[in-house]
Amino acid sequence: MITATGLDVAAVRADFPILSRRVRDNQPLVYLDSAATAQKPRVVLDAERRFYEEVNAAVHRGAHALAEEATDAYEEARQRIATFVGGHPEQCVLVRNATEALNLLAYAFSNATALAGAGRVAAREAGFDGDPRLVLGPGRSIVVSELEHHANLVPWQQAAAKTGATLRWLPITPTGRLDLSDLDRIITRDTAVVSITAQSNVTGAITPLVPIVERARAVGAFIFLDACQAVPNSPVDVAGLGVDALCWSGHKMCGPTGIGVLWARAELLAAMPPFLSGGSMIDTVEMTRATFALPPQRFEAGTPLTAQAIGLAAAAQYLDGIGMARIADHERHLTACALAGIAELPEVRVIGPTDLVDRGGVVSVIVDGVHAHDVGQVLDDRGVAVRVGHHCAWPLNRRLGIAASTRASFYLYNDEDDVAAFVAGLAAAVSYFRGR
Amino acid sequence: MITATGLDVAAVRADFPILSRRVRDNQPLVYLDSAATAQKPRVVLDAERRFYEEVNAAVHRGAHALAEEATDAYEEARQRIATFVGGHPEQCVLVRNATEALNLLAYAFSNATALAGAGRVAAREAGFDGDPRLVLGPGRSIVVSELEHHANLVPWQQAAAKTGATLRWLPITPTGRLDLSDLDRIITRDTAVVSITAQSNVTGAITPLVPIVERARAVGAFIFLDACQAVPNSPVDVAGLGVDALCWSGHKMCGPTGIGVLWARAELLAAMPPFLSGGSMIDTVEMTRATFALPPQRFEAGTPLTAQAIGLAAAAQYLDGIGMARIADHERHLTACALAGIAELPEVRVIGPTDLVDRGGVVSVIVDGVHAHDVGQVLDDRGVAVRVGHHCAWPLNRRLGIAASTRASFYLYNDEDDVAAFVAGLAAAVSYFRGR
Amino acid sequence: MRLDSLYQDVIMDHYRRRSGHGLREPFTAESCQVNPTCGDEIRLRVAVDGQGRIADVSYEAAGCAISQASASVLHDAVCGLPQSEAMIIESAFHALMQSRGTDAGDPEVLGDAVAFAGVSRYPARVKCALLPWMALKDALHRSEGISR
Amino acid sequence: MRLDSLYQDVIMDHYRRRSGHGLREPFTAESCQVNPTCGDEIRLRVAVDGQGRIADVSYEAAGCAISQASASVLHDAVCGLPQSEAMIIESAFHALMQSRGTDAGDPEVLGDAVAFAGVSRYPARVKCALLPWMALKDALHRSEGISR
Ligand SMILES: Cc1ncc(COP(=O)(O)O)c(C=O)c1O
Ligand SMILES: Cc1ncc(COP(=O)(O)O)c(C=O)c1O
Ligand code: FES
Ligand code: FES
Repeated sequence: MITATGLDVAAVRADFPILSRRVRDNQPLVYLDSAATAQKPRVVLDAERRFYEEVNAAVHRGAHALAEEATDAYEEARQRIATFVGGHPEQCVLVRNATEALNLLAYAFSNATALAGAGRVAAREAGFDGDPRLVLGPGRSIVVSELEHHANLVPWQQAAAKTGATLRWLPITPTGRLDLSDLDRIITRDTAVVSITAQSNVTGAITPLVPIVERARAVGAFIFLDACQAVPNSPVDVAGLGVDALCWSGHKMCGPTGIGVLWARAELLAAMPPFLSGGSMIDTVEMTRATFALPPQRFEAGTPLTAQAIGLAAAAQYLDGIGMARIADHERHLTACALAGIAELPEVRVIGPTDLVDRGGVVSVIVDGVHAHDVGQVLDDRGVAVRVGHHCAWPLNRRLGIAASTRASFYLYNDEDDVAAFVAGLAAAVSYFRGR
Repeated sequence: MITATGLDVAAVRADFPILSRRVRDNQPLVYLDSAATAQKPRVVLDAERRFYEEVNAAVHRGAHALAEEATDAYEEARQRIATFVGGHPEQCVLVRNATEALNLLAYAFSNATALAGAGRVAAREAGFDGDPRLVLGPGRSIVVSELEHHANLVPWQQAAAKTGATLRWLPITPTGRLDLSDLDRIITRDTAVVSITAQSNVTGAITPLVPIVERARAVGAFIFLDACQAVPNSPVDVAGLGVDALCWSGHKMCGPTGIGVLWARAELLAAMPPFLSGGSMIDTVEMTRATFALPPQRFEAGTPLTAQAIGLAAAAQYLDGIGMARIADHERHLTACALAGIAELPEVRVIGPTDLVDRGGVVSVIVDGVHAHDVGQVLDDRGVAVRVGHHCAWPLNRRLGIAASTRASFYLYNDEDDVAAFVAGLAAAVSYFRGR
Repeated sequence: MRLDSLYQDVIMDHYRRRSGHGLREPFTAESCQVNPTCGDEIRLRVAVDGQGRIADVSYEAAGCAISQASASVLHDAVCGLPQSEAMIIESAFHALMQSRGTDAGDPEVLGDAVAFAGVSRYPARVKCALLPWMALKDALHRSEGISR
Repeated sequence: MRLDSLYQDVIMDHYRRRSGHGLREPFTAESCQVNPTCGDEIRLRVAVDGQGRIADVSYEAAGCAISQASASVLHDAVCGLPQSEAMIIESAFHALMQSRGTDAGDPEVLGDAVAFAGVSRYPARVKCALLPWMALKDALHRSEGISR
């Protein structure tokens, strides 16, 4: 079946071995939890395996034939991954997941602050050149939003606690959109950094970036983007965004677990002090001091995520082969189907935007009088895998006055039947719990 | 061929697809760089692949069938990995590599110090209960040794720079052994932590742990062990060591890249403030504060290294199946062969211990008048993969007055022919460069 | 069928008509417990009398059918019992929940609570059933601290 | 044979008898460069005369045959040349080293330095050959800063 959006979903599905699995006494699996983690096509698994079976060796440390090949494979993977978002490879740091990338950014501030306190010489010897924009303290602020994933909130709480900076946030409207009416009072001259999600993992709402980036620029603050829900699902071109850094996780874009990407402007990478330190990120080491390699190596301490990088590059290749614009269209189509189906169910309420304006392919719902985990249980019993809970965005839930919700998220391998199974499962949950 | 040590090396070799590779115009590969990274047996690759093809889902966050299976698989893997070193699973934090584990430990001190400075309430809200043993400052010291891998040196330099603590070190003797004669003057009442390698990755010298652990205990300092070169190569039982924490990398024990282990006593894990923060490591989150999950989850922020954990558990299973004592014996036998062969070459000098007393299966040499990279090139040309350079232990090199050395390291899949190829390659390097 | 073995009639009945729901005075100690995966919270109070008997258990809780029913069953099971007997039930219930579907539970000890046996087959829901019992254990622990 | 195409006679000759080795005065500027993979260091001085010509290049270096020979070839190649011409050779050498064995190098521009063509096939050794040239480039850059 080729959908209206030109995606041959049946062919795509055949690339993903897990999609033919059966669960719970032989129900066919309907996987609608890709916003948590995506499934892996065979080409990704093959690429990793081929690396281990033919090339595996220490990268950037060895001089023998395998080490050369492994280093080339790793750096070519970085190049391929950078291309996926229109970035330069030297601007792409390969990390464990988006959470680590956001911590790396937050630690740049707390480490810079601690090192600045140690004095100019000590700071320089520890790899921090003294850029005052990274030094926090009382009177400076960090800005996030109320709908952030914990990964883009807790690290900033920690940075604020360590440095004495104030944490402020953009609030949300009752429909789960960012409320920008107080933008200028929240992002001010005292703001060192604004870190914000590109798209909510709960409501699917896409962040109106332009005014936020403009305001951050106007006050001289860094602006970072948590693109976990954007890069896997739509074409992203870092050059056009105007942000200083952007990160995402490989496992949400059909890549292996254990790899994520931090893209950052060269100037920012050069200014940040080391994060994790050790082998491969140094130039020279004496007992009491070290000098450091240029980015991105400076931020990749220890033996790298070699096979994972190769797997992620294969995933980028695979997705680009299908076309990110086409994938976005496809998700949009499935989202429209889901919203239409849900509109027929009076007991089911969508959290966040109920139309297709500025929203991605995740749909979270509340079922009147039925707890999300009970809804999820009914769906699971029918083979439909969705996410239930607070989706790691507890403050958003609290603000919207909801405890937990049921989230379906769509990806390239989902089709209209999957959406129908989701909607039918919601109806079944209603009748199971309200009928009894 | 079954060696004197009872290992059927031919059978073992058949488990490792890469070992049948040919390099440099069809030379059979002789892989003697396992101390940098080990090769992977098929069972490890199969385990990872099976996970992705049948189980993959978000761990600890989902409630559907796959998520349950993935969570079980992940936690069973943790259990299997813990068993490998005789630890409890709740004491095993799964990290990216040993370098991250050492940074996690070093950051426990610098973060605790920063949070202590923020005051009692703020510190508690940020997850630090105020344990004074973790709070550094001028007048307190961190102790390492002069033969550490950069991974166990630079993070402590950074911690010292951030906190004002003093970095001290145990020196080495001209034969590359730790010099403990000044132990009591180096580890003193002001010492907060002693972090030391279990075995040098350059000389193979095994650290005499007992006096160091006793001294650290006597002065109330934490004692940490970098077991990167120990856990993959010999039976290790954390219970008997008397240390507070120990870490190693999975990729050096036939596991995947991108996974390492921090084992630590429960009491230490409970005292340390968060390191990386975000999803899965919290209990509750509000905009300005969070409460944190119990260890080990507290130190595993974000989507975990799921497939890598499963691969590492398979590696532990594989190695235990063969027997770690047998592997240690086998390496010892190969080391004896290598030392005997080298003794015949007057131009070749071994760095560090030249006998088998307290040393593991790595042999580093200097060839008179031939630079290590030129030696390595000759070996590589013959298909023999060794490591050349400073081996990420620059201060050791400087202290021994050597620039770079050539290191062969042995593992379960190496045999006497591999050792012979190494020795013959050294002889060839001598005649190639000295004969011309 | 699979669903019905999880949401047994006993569970659904308790879920609909929660025994002992609401927070009451007097009480000896109180405990708040939160389930981090869903964000649900229970606040539970115990009133222990002079003889060490549980005179009342009162609670307020947000949560799924399993957790709501579990609180209700708990109330009915332990009110009027000596603390020590309540703790025996708590232990048995904990063991049942950890059994991964391998244990049917002893109705002699557990009474209505055996209806939760099916929950143990769904690891993600075990915490739901345990939450009120964790709160009970914690509250009794605190009450001991107070009475000592 | 593979080895001989890397360690060509020209390279081995320069390695044995390094031209211009040692640090000399006077000099206009100096640069230290280190190769992080092996730990080898070169300290290189340039003496630039009033006409912008490189009057002398002197150096002290630890390192492998490739890096030693490269320093020696560099010395012979650029001494007496105007800085601008030296930088043309430097560019050509850099391009050759990055060529991954696809380029034989132009002997008109590179002279003896074409002997390093084989090095470009071994990415781990490229840095060895480049190290002295990086030091030259840096030293000339510094000397410009000084003369301005
Ligand atoms: C003794 C020692 N410590 C630490 C490390 C660092 O390990 P990794 O690079 O896997 O983090 C290594 C290996 O490179 C090592 O040999
Ligand atoms: C918006 C958003 N940010 C951050 C994360 C954290 O990603 P990870 O767990 O891969 O680090 C996620 C996914 O869980 C997410 O959806
Ligand atoms: S889902 Fe929250 S207690 Fe059951
Ligand atoms: S190996 Fe050090 S310069 Fe060549």
